[in-house]
Amino acid sequence: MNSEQLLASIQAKFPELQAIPKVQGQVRGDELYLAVPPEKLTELCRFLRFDPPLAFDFLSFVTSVDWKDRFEVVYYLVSTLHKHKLVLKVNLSDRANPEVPSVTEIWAAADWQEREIFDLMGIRFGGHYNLRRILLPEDWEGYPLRKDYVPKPDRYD
Amino acid sequence: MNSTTVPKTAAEVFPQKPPEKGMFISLGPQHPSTHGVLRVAITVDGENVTSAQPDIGYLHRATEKLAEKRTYPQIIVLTDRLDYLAAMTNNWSFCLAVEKMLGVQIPERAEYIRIIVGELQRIASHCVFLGTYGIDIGAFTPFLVAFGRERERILDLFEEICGARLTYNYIRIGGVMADTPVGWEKKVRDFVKEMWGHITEYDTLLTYNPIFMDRTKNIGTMTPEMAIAWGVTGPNLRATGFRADVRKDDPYGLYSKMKFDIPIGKQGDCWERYWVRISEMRESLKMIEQCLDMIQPGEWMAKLPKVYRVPVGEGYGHLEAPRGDLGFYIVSDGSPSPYRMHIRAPSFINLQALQQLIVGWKVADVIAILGSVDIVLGEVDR
Amino acid sequence: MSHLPSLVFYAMSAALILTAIGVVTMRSVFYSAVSLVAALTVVAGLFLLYGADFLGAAQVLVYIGGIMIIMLFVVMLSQRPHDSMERQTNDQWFRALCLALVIGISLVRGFRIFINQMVSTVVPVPTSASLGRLLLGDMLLPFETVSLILLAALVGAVLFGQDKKS
Amino acid sequence: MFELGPALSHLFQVMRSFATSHGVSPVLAILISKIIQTNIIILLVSLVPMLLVYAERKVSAFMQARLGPMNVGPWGIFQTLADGIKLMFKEDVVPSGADWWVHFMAPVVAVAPVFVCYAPVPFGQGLTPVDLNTGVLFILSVSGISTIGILLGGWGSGNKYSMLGGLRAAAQLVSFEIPRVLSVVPVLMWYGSMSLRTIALAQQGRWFNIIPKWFIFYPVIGQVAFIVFLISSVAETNRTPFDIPEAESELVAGFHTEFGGMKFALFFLAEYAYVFLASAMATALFLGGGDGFLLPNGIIPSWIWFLLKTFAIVFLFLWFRWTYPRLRVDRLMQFCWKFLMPWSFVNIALAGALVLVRMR
Repeated sequence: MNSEQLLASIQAKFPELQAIPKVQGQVRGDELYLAVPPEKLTELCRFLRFDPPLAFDFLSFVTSVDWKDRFEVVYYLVSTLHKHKLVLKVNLSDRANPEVPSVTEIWAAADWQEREIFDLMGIRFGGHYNLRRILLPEDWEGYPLRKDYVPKPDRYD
Repeated sequence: MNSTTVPKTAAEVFPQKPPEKGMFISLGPQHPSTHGVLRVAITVDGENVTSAQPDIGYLHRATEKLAEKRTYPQIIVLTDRLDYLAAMTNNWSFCLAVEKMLGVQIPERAEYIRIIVGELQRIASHCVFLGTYGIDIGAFTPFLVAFGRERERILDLFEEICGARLTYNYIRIGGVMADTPVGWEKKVRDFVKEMWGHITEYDTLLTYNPIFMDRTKNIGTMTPEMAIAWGVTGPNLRATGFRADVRKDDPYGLYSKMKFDIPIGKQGDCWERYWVRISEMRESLKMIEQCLDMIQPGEWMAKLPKVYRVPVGEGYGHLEAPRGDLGFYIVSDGSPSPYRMHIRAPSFINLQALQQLIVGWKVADVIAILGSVDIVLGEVDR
Repeated sequence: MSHLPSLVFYAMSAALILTAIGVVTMRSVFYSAVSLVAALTVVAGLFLLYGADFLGAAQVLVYIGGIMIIMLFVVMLSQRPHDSMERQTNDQWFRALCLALVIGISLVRGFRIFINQMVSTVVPVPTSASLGRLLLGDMLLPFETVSLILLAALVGAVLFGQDKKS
Repeated sequence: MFELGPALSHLFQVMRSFATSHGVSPVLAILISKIIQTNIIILLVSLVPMLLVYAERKVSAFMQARLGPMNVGPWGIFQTLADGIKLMFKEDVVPSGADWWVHFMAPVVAVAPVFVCYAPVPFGQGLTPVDLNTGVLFILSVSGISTIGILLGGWGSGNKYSMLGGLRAAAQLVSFEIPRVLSVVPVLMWYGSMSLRTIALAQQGRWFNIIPKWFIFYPVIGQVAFIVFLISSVAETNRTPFDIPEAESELVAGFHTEFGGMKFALFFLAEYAYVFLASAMATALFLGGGDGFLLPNGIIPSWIWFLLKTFAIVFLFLWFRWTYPRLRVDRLMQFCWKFLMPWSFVNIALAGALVLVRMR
């Protein structure tokens, strides 16, 4: 399926979802970019994963971007069967308490990647079974990948 | 593969509470078989492992944060230090993402050189795997043969083209750092010729050794469904019988011109994970030979301005690194350094499957399974 | 110089008694087991001293090389941290002491009576060949019976030790 | 040529007569000569491991495309000596969780039996230190005491890995002792003696004037017994592919994880002394001891023949170690109980039949 067909088959189920249009002068991949509100994420992912014509069974990576006024969680999905790709983007405008539902129930691969985002970006994943810091020590203060992170001087500074 | 089958989710595999019954063993962070500073917290009931929780982060260097403060060419240095056993493919993967965003055309000679060094790097990396896996199983000689003889030869070749033996910084945005020295291609050809014999030697020494097969056959089996659900890529995924390789599925560079097979296993046990890597070394040799036949003199670097700005937007470049699907996701705001860089590290994602992979096996098999997944902690912790 | 064998004998006997006392008085099970190993080694030495070389070697091979290692194995598997807290005696210590005294006195008296005849029958010749002839000649029936009983015990132990589930 | 045995005994006789002629009592003279002889053995037992460690390093190096020690002395021959001196000067560290007394006794108990075990080995014509009637049984039984030392080390270190190593060692050594003893039984049955010297001497002679009458050349029984003996000896000495008690990749270093300096050196010494002892036993039992072959008698003295054969078998030990991976614990036990044991029983039955045929 190409991007238009993908969009059509997703919009057949979720008519309110819109593709992110490509802005003139910006570079971007050929994949279909889809903006998803956080409350729709679980439902959409379940559909994407288990709907046979879509069958996005491979979650390549999950990451997050701090846009200063909002957080953006990026899901890169691949179907190993149909070889099509899809990028989901979830915008979180609540900077103080960003939270998205966890997709570990659908893709086990999200397990550590969500923990890593929680660890470094401070985004909570609701329903994650083991949401702890993974790379940093348990008692670390702050989330280093945020743009407003100020490192605390340690004994080496 | 039937993609509609429900995979085991993480929550199913690893319930909220660790089991109360059984003994707790902390494997690492200082242990001969964890290949770096990894700690695996294992609970065992008798001889059977009931839960395994890898504990990582001992080598975390915040590469993604550092990248936000450096210019693009300066980041290549950082990528060397991720998977330090395969720095060439790390360089390449990062450059791939940036080149995609810049839209530069890479000279043909540079593409061939990239394939040659990339595949040499794959062989070198698998040599390290072979050696260390041999040590995990108790055979010492393969290590010194594969690590100390063949890998050294490859490092010598790399040293000639870039001056470094571990952190190369050779593949640059737009091409490669320098052309190959005079006579280098001949040396590579000689090495490839020799290497065919050496791989046969590994087969007699380790691959088909009855004790080795006894230790690794039918141990730590992984189904394709499970591997896909956990996001496992690379030789670990192919060993399950699933034919997936970025070089074929999403060809980059000149891989579409290359003739090679993707070796796959049947049941994804430790021995097949090992065997897939050995077979991959042969395929790499084939590709190097093809490249050496096709390579022509010419430019090795695209025409790029001294100072360039990556346009606003985002790009994702990924390739088949020795340990799996290595990707760089770059978000640019038009400034000289990336706004955000994310690394899809195959070791990191493969390692999380260990939580399910080890469970149910005997304690003695843990080492065999851990070694066969082949992780590099520099890439896991980044 | 002719006193050398008896000197060695007394030294060994003293060591044997000391280690045997150690077996029953040590608080840690592991220490008891180790003193038992020492005691059995000394017994083997006593056998060797009187020319029973086969018996001595068999003593070491079977008791130390086999049984004691298994016992230490079990002790190591079931080591308890409260060993040092436990009392070494129980309520019956007085009765046990009486019994031990009775047996000790009768042993000493018995040896006093038979000692002369026993010493004269000791033949310091290689014993292994004659032992073999004895076992497979005159003593064949008892030997085979004992081995049969041991086999039965072995099978029984396996049967009882088997997991109910499997 | 130069036979060491008669020369030595002559030397001791001269010394004794010299001493007695100068007023020393004959008993004391004999005692002193015995003490000197014992010390020679102890010296030998201490020197052999040094030689073997050097051999191991060099052999493994050549198998692994490298050179091994090269700096201390020509071709690095003094490397082991230097290491020994280094180990002597190392601090003796006892972990705080360890049982000091047990930790101290472990290497002593492990190494002490080795010296005794060399007593009945016939190193050549007239070079048997003590010709015990039960020599074979003596060696097999006394070497079992070393296992106690390993167990003490495993328990006394107060370390989980040491403990596991000790447990594994106990299970393995007890199991492999049985096929080892059983594999020797056909030899004892055939020659009707348990003295290593008698057995070695009985293997002199030739079939058709070519094939030596060594036990290994007896059809079927000889080869089976030799192979079973060799395999179980490798297992008894804790060497790869049976080195699970000290499996580096699993148990760090097994029972000697917490030992350093001289204590570690003693464990090491015991291991190599046992390797040499097992090879010497195999030489005496299966390869005709000091009996030469191909060359006419007397050109090369028997003790050199004996050492040559022993080192050939030592080389086999090294070869195994640097070629094979390690077995898994359960497979190891299966191999012992389901393969070695039945075959050695079959072999005993076969040997019994052959003995009966010979008696006819």
